Amino acid sequence: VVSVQEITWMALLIALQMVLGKLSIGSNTLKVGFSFIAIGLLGYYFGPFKAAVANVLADIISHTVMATGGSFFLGFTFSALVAGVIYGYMLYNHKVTVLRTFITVLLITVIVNTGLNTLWIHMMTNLPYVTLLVPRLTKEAFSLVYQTGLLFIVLRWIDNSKFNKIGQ
Amino acid sequence: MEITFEHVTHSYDANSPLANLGLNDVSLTIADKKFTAIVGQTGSGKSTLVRHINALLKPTSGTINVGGRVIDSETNNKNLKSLRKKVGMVFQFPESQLFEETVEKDIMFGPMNFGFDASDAKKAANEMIQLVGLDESYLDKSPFDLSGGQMRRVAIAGVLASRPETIILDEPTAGLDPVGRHEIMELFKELQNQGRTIILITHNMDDVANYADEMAVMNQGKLVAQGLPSVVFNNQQLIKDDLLTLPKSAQFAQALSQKGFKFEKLPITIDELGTEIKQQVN
Amino acid sequence: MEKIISIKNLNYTYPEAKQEAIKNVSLDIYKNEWISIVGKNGSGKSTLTKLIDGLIEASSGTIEVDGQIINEENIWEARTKIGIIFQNPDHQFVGATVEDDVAFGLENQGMPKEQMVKEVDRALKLVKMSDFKRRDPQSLSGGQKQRVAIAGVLATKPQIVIMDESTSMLDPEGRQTVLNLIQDLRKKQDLTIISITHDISETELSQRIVVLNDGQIVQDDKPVNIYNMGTHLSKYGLEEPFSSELMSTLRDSIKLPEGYLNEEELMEQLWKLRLNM
Amino acid sequence: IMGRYLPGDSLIYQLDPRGKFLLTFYFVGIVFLANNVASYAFLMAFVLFAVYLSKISFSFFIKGLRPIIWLILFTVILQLFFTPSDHPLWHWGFLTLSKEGMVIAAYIFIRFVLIIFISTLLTLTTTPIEISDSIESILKPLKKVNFPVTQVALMLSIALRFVPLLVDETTKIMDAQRARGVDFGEGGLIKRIKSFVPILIPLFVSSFSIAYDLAIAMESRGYKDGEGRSKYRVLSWSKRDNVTVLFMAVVTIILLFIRSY
Repeated sequence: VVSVQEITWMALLIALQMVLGKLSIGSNTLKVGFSFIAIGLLGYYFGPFKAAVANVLADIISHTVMATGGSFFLGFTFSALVAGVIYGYMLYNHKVTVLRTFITVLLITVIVNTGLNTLWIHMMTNLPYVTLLVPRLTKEAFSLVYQTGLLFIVLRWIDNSKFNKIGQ
Repeated sequence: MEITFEHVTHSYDANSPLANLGLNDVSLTIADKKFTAIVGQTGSGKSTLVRHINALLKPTSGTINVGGRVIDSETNNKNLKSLRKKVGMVFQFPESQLFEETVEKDIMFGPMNFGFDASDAKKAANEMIQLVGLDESYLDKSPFDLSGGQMRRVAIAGVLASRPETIILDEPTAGLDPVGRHEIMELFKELQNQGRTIILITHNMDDVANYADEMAVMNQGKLVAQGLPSVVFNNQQLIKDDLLTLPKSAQFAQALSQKGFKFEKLPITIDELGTEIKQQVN
Repeated sequence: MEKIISIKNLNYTYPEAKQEAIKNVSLDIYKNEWISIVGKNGSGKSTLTKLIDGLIEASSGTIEVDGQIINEENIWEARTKIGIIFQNPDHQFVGATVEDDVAFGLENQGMPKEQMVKEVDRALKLVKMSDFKRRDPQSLSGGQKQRVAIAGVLATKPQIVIMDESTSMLDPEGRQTVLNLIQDLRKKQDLTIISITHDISETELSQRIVVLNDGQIVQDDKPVNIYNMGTHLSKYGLEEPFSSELMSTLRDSIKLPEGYLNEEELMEQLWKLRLNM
Repeated sequence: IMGRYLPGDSLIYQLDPRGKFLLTFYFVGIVFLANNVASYAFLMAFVLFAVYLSKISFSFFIKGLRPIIWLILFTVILQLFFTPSDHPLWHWGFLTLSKEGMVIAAYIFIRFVLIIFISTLLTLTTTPIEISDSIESILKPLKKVNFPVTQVALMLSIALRFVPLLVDETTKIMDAQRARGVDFGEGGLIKRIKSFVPILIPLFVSSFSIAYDLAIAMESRGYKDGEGRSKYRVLSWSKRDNVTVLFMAVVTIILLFIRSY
C-alpha cells in the first residue's frame, strides 16, 4: 500500500525529474543534465521496487509529453527500470557516503548509460558498438565525476536535514 | 544612485507570434535615497519593471541607467556582478531561496559571491541577523528549522549582507502577520534613513501612504502615473478607472465627504485625517 | 442554537517539540455561525484546524463534530462534513484542469460519473467559475484558484467550511472576491464558517471572534468587544481596527462616546458633531 | 515545456488516446521490419497520410526533428563513411564511401524521420492528461497482482499538474540566486555545476513542502487509499478506433508482404 504522502512525494519527484531534464548546461557535445538527481532521490526515499516503477512511468510520460524524439523505443524504458533499481538498491536506507554515491553512479554509468543505452542505439542504427562507444567514453567519464559530486552534495544535505523522511 | 528608464519596452517571447508586452514604453526616474513605491494590479508589469534594474531581464528596446551603468538589449550577461552587488533584491516569499546548512552560511552566500572575504562576510552576517530582529544564536541553526516569519527575516538579511546601495522589495511582507509586517516595514524605513534607495512593490496602499516618498502606478505594462503619494492618491481619474485603490484614511475621508465634510485634498495617513477632522469638527 | 462542533479540553504537542501547540482548548461552534479564529503566526490556529479535521491526532481531549466524537473509525465520515480551504492556492490544486480538481472529492466518494458531471457544474456555478471549466490551474490567478478550491469543497456538500488563512496569499482584489463569495455562500448553502486569519479586517463579517495566543484561547467574544480592546490587540499580534485607531487620534480634542464604533457609526457621530458646531 | 499539444478536432484528435498511444509504440516497432526501398516508401506514405489526416501544418513535424537533429546527422555520417564495402567509391584511411553505405545511411535517416513524425503526431494531438489516463487504462490488468494502478494513475496526473508550477519556481529561484551574485554561465565546468546547488536544494525543499501540503489537502477532501474511487474522466472506445486498429493490421500485412518480396 502506498500512503498519500508517498503518492504526492513520488509525483513531485517525477515532476521534478521532468523539470530538471529541461535544465542543462554545456554544449551539445558535452551536455550536463540534472534529472539524474530526481531519480536518485526516488531511490533514496522509496527503494528499488517503487523507484523502478516510478522511473519507468516518469520515462514514458516525459518522453511522450515532451516529445523528446525517438525514445518511443522500449529499450530506453527498460534502461529507466534498471536505473530505478540501482538507485533504489544502493541509496535506500543506507548512510550516504562518497564511496557509496560513487559506486552507484559508476553502476549507472557502466550498466545503463554505456551498456544498455549503447545497445539500444546499436539496435536502432545498426552502427557497430565500438563506433558508438568510443565518442561516449570521455563524456561518461566526465559525468561520472560530476554526477557523483552533485548527487553526494544533495543527498548528504538531505540526510542531515529534517527532510530525510517523508510525511512530516 | 539614480535610476532612469528611457522608453523601455520588454516583450516576453519576442520571437513568437504570441509576444506579449511586459513593459510598454516606460520612462521613469527613481530618485536617489528616496523610498519609491510601485503599485498596480497583478500582472501590470511591476515585477518585470524592477527586474530590469539589476539586469535579470533586459529591455527589448530602450535603456536603463543605474547610477551611470547603462543596460540595453545588447547588455552582455557577463560582468553583471558589480551591478547586482549594488542593487539588492528581495523577492516575493524570499524564504524559498534559502539553501545552506546554517543561517550564517546562507547570509554569507551573497557577500562571498560578490567577493567579500570570509571574515567580512561573517561580520556582515552577524550584523544583519540582528538588524532583522533575530539574535546571534540563530546563526548556527538550520534555516529550515525556523518558522516562516523567521525564514523570511533570514532571507532578507542575506540580501542586505552584501550592503547594497539600492534595495528592491517585491511584496516583502506578503503572508506575514500584522506585527511582523509592521516590523519589517520599519526596518526598510530605517535602511532608507541610513542612506539607501528603497524601491517597494506592494498592494498595500497604507504602506505606500505611510512610508513612500514617491510612487509609480503601472497598468498593462505602462506607467500611468508617478509622483508624490499625496498627489497621486488625489488623482480622481485613476480611482475611477480602477487603476488605484485608496489608503484606508483616504477611503474614510471620501466617505465623510459624501456626508458633507469638505476635503480640499484627501488625507492619506491617519494623522492627516485626524488633523482634518479636528479642524472641521471643532 | 444547535452545536455543530464541540471541543473539550484539547491538547496537542508536535513530535519533537518542547511546548504544547494547543493547550487545554474548549470551544463550541454553532450551526450557520461565522466564527473567526485569530492570533499571530505560531499561535496554534492552523494546528487547531488540522485537529478538527483529524489530520493530526490530539494528545488528549475530545472533538465532537455534528454530534459524534471523532475517532479513527468515523473520521472519514466527519471529513465529509468539513471542507478546508488552505493558505496556498497552488498547494491544494490536485487536478490538471479546473473541472478535474472540483471532481476530486466526488471521485473519492465513488460517485457515478453522470452525477459527478452535474455536481461539478453546480459547484462551479456557485463560485462563478463555469467559464473556466477546462482551464489549467497555472493560467488562473490566486483568487480564481481559491474559488476553484471552494467549489471543490462545496461539491461534496459539507456543513462546515474552514478557511485556513485562505486569503493571506491573495492580492486585495482576489481577497475581496473570495470573502464576498463566502459570505454569500454561508447564507445560501446554510454553512458554518470557521475563518482562521491574522487580518482583523476579515473578521468584520463574523459573529464571533476567538483569540488564540500560545495555543490557548485568551478571548472569545462578539467582534465589537474584541475591537474594543484597541491597542491591546497588538499583544496577540493583531492590528487595531481602523476606526478604533482613528478614534484614539481624535479623542484628545473631540468628545466621542465610550467603546468601539465601527466606521459607519463613527462617521455618523462625526457628522452629528459637525452639524452641532 | 508541458508537451506540445495543439488544440484541434480532426479525425486523429477524436481517436481514443489509448489506441493512439499503443499504436504509436506498435508502429515504432514495425519500422524496424522495413528492409528495402519499397517498404520504407510504403511506411513513409502511411505516416504522411496520418499527418494529412491530422490537418496539422507540416512545419510542426519538421520542428519535431530539431531536438535530435545532431544525433541523426551523426549517425547518418557514420553510416556513410564507416560502412564496410567490397566496392568502395572512395577510400581514405578508416573512411570508406560506398553505395551500400549511402543506402544504409538513407534508410537510417528515414527510420528516424518515421519514428519522430509518428511520435510527434501523438504528442500534438493528445493532451498530457489523456496520456496519463491511457497509461492507467493499459496498466489495469496489473490490478490482479495487487499493483496499485489507481494510485499510480493519480500520481502521474499530479506529476503533470505540478510540472508548470515547478518550472515557474525554478525560474524564480534562479533569479533570486542571480541577484545574490551567482553566475550560471561563468567559470569552469566544475564551478558551473556547483552553481546549481543553490537551485537544486531550494527546488527540492519547495517540492517537498508542496507534496506535504498536497497530501494534507487530499486527505481533507476524503482521499483515503485509492480504493472505491470513481472516475470523472472516462475514455470511450468507439467504432472509429476499431477501424484504426484494423487499418494498422492491414498496413502490417502489406509491409510483411513488401518486405519479403
